[in-house]
Amino acid sequence: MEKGRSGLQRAVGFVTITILSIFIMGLGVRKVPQSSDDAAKVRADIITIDYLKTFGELERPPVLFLHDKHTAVLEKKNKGCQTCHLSENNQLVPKFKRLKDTDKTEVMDIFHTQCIACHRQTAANKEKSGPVSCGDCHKDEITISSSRQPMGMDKSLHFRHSKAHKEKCETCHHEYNEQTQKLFYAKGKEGTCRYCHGKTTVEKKISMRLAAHLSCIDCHRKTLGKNQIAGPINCSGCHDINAQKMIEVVDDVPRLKRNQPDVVFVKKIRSKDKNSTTKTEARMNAVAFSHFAHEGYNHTCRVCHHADLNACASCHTLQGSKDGKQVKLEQAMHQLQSEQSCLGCHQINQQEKQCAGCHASLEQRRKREEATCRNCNASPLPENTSAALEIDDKTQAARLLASRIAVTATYNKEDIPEKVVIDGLLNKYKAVDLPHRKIVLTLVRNIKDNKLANYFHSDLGTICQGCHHNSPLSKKPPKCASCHGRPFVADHPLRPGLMAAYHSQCMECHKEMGIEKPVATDCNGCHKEK
Amino acid sequence: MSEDTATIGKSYFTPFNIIAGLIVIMGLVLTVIRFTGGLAATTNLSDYNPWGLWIGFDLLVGVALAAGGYVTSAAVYLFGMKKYHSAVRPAILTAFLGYALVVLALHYDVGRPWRLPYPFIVQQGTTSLLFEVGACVALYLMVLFIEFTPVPLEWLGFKHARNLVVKLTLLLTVFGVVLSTLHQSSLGALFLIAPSKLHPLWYSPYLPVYFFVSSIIAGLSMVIFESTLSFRFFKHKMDESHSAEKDTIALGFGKAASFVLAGYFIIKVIGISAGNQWHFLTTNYGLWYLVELLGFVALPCFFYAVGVRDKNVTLIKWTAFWTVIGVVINRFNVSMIAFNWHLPSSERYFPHWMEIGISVFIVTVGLIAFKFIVTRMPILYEHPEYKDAH
Amino acid sequence: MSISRRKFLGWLGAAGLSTTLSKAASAATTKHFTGYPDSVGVLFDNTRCIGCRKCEAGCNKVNELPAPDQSFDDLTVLAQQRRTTARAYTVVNRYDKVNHPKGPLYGKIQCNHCLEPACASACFVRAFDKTKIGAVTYDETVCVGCRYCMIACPFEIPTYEYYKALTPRVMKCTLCYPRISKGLLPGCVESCPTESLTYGKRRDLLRIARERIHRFPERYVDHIYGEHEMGGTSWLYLSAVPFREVGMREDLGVTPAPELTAGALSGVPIVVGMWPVLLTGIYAISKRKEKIASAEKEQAVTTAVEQAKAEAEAQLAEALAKAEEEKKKAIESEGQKALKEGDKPQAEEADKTETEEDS
Amino acid sequence: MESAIHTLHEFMFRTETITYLIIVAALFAITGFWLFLTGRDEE
Repeated sequence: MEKGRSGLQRAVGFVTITILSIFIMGLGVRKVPQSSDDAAKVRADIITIDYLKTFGELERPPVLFLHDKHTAVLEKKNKGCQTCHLSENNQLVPKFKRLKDTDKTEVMDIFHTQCIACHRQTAANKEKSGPVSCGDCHKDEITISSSRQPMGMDKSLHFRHSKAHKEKCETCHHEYNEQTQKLFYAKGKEGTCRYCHGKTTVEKKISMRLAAHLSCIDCHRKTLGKNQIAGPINCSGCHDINAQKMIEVVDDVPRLKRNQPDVVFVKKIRSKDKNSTTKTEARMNAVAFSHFAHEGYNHTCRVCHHADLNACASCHTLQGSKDGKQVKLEQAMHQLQSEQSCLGCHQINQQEKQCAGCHASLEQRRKREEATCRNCNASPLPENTSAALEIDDKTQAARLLASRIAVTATYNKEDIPEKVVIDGLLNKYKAVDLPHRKIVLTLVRNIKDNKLANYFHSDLGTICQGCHHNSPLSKKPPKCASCHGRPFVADHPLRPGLMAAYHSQCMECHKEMGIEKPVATDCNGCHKEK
Repeated sequence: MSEDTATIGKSYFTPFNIIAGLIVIMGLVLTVIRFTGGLAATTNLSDYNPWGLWIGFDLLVGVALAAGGYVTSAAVYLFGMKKYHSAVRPAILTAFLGYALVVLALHYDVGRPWRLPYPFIVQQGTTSLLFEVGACVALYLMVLFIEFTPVPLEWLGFKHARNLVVKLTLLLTVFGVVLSTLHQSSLGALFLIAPSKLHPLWYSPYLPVYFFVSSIIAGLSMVIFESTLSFRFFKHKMDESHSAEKDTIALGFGKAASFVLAGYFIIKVIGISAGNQWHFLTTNYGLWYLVELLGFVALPCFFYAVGVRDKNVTLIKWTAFWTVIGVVINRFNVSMIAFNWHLPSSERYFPHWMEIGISVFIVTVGLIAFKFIVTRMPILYEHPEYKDAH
Repeated sequence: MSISRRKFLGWLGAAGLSTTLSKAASAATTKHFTGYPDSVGVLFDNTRCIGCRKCEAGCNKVNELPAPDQSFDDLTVLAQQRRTTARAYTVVNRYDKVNHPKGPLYGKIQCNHCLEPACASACFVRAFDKTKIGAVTYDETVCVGCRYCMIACPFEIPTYEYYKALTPRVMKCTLCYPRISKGLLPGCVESCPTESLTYGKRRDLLRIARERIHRFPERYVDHIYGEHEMGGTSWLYLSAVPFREVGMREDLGVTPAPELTAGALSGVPIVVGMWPVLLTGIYAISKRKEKIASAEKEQAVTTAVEQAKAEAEAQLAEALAKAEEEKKKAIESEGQKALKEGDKPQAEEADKTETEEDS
Repeated sequence: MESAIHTLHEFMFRTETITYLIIVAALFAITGFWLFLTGRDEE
């Protein structure tokens, strides 16, 4: 029995240890976010400290550092950016307390000793301070999410900067000289920063992020130092969505001066090299393009000029080239998914409320009629005429543009039926009087000021096709019921029945156009009770 | 409960009788509510939780804990371990009562209990594992009944009939083991069809194997546990050989249980590995899984081993009790706790007190029947006329 | 019921017939079953649904279900997430938090009428039947009420009349089996004002769904829910957002329900076939061991008995010799008495040995 | 003439039904066979 007892003791010990270890493990696992207000936080100033990634796998989760929280505290204590940032060439380096990421231990030590030391000292001064233990900085669970918005310069902001700097473009714009390895300013060659400064630092070209933070903030800071008005120097000033909305917008921005054309033919560029073997000429007519007008439609040049400020065709050649990533001129102008292409951008315009009512139900990739192509690829004057008149391309393009009619064409008011009686559900409701004429006139009125829309609806009856689809343009299109009858007809599996055709067309259009009444689910909003 | 309650001739108002009587009265009242108000009146079952305590406890646990019948009879009659002979009859009795009560409990749980024979006589859903379970439980209940009949026959003195049944022992035992293998495993296999509802730590293609192996563990532990209780309460009913073999049985069955537990532990770990479910172990469910695996599999395995090596029967008895709880927990996990884990807590199931009441009532009925039989029939002792007959 | 019973009996008879067996054998388990070729289904397109609950009302009417707690015109119920109940075969839920620029989306829940229904696979009285037309029907005349179908259904569709004491039924959408058999539309489809529900042959519905995705790729996620989920369902779904955002489980996998249990079921005949062999074998071995042991024991007993006998004989001889000696001294009658006494220890000795061996 | 099998469920129902019948037959057969096999052991 003595032996048995010792075994029992051992066993009891084993139980205790096992159960304890299970629960200790469990405590570790069950750790939940402690403060609920942290959980709901979104901030624009989160900097993820994960620099050690460059030296191999992280041993601990990265630290989320709230930059503005720190600058705010420093400001109260009248301390500046130098508290954390070193300077080089009279510029502050965005890195914390160092100029370069040298090696793993050094970078790690800089963070650990400096952060913790400061937190300790602040705590010693009986002030609110940051964490000093590992797990409080290196957290597994992310409780704060980033609301950081990308920042960029639009025409308005650019104008305000150039005005402040008295149109001295060289303050910001520069080129790089490979030989002298120095920056220089080239007049007339200014482009957006991003043409050179990419997402990541490549050799001599620092990343856009670094460039912006070095130059913008440094300049803002120095200007502020001179007690002058300057842009923000904290994170949220630029990257918070609400702060972005506060940025003053100049409505009437004068046109940028960068030698851009007013009108131009979008076409193949004649090779300057006379020995060029490519003889291909575009088969379609060149498109006359109003560069001037489109400048007004967009906030930045980058919207179209995504890589440089040269003509589209300089990269996007007819056959495609390496510079244009093999995107041919035709594709560059017509690709639907692209925001830079003509059609892509026009398609985005169709999502506007006044357009979407009809366009949302139109298949985007549908085959368009040939006539549609001619809207843009219009025939120029016959060559001999233009030659005889000694008209150059520019004038030709300007003439073509001027000849465009941008007015939505509709039938005479009296030819548009005032109301259409819909009486498919007479067994349940009274007939519905569809205010047909009112609808047509509203649609036309809605796009009255939209040049793009007007131009593309200038053929008589085009606007009618928003509802009267799948039938030829006509003053008296077939009735809905002539195609839509019983639902689920095997021959036309995609064709809805009459009830669904009416309902989905009305409701879809109302939804897209933001017409809230009658609510789709309110039957009596349209159908009067019998 | 106390020893003298069993002594005939004393007052009927013993503590056991009073408590049991009250429970039975409550059970009868609840039965009336169940069959007049429907399941909604007595249970917390819902459309999300169609199976509750009556399946989780009465069926799954009931069948698992009645596994002692086939385990013991197989050991004694098939594997020739005659030294455990005195354990056979109590085990068979427990199993028989267990299965009978399982079937009784099912009458409460199913919507139209009088249709319970339908799967066999009206329309056979042969693709259903429940059909297999039903068929096996029904047949095994019959087998157990026949295996048990020598007891009342001896009691009643029907010598011929008794000897005839005893001759069938081998056949019945083989048949019993086959049926038990099938339905014990199939109870686990019932949940194979719901991989989207059972937590991945518990769901495994090995579920039938787990259920079968753990039923052996449950059977072995129940025999030890139950003989402990019998010795405590029906000591005076035991004959010499039963009293004497009691410790031998504990040591032998403890050794077997320990070894089977070890194997069970291994296949459980293999199941986690095969499904690559390791990452779940760090969640709350994982923690609970570890409690089950370490606390109720690894731990009793170790305790049994220590008990057997040290010949510490007390430890073995307590471990048997612990293991039985472990099996109960396992069945609860599969059928209720880890089942529907994906649902929000508002839709999760917790038994209604009346469900618990019915379960308690059924267990009580079992205890009463056990007591009735043990105090009258040759279970814990050998009938003088049939000594040396085996 | 009687038909299926006859069918079963028919099978019983046919079990031995080669036609059946060869057919079954030709459809080996590796065969891929694609469901009834001309079965019908419904395609739900959540970009069209306006959440009007007309389908709920239509369903309620054609199935003669009890009136709902809140009228079908009351759309405030959409604020909470509902599921099918014994009084509603179908419900519509609103999902406000979806990443969809055009506002909330709606989801419709009802029986998906799986090609390989888990409920049918799980039912032990075959109360569920996947009909040729596509509907999964339920036969309340055989249902025992075990509710295993509800456990099995991955879509959590079947519900139960818990409140009925004696005649509770499993309640679920029947795809309006009686109506579609007559060529009518299912109640919900018929009452949908926007054709969010498209009724047709499943084959055609898949084609329609693909065509819609192809024509409006920006409108839909590129997935037809139900094409492969749980082996495919007769109800198909198109969605503007990932399906998990509109309350549909994307983690169900594509394994048809019967396949989940096929392994366990295939174990049954093997156990029945081999267990008796194995167990009887073990029994025979242990029996043989016992026999050998008892033979050895017998031998040991015999030896012991012989030894005892020899001893006894020696004693007897001694006694005899003694008697002989005494004989010389005593008279003849006394000598005979001594001979009798010599027998006694011999018997006693033998008895003793035997009991020792036995214990 | 039964029509072809289109679903796994139908297939399994048919095969399982036959399997169960075979099982029942097998149990009787194996018992009988054992008796036949050991019938002369006593001699």
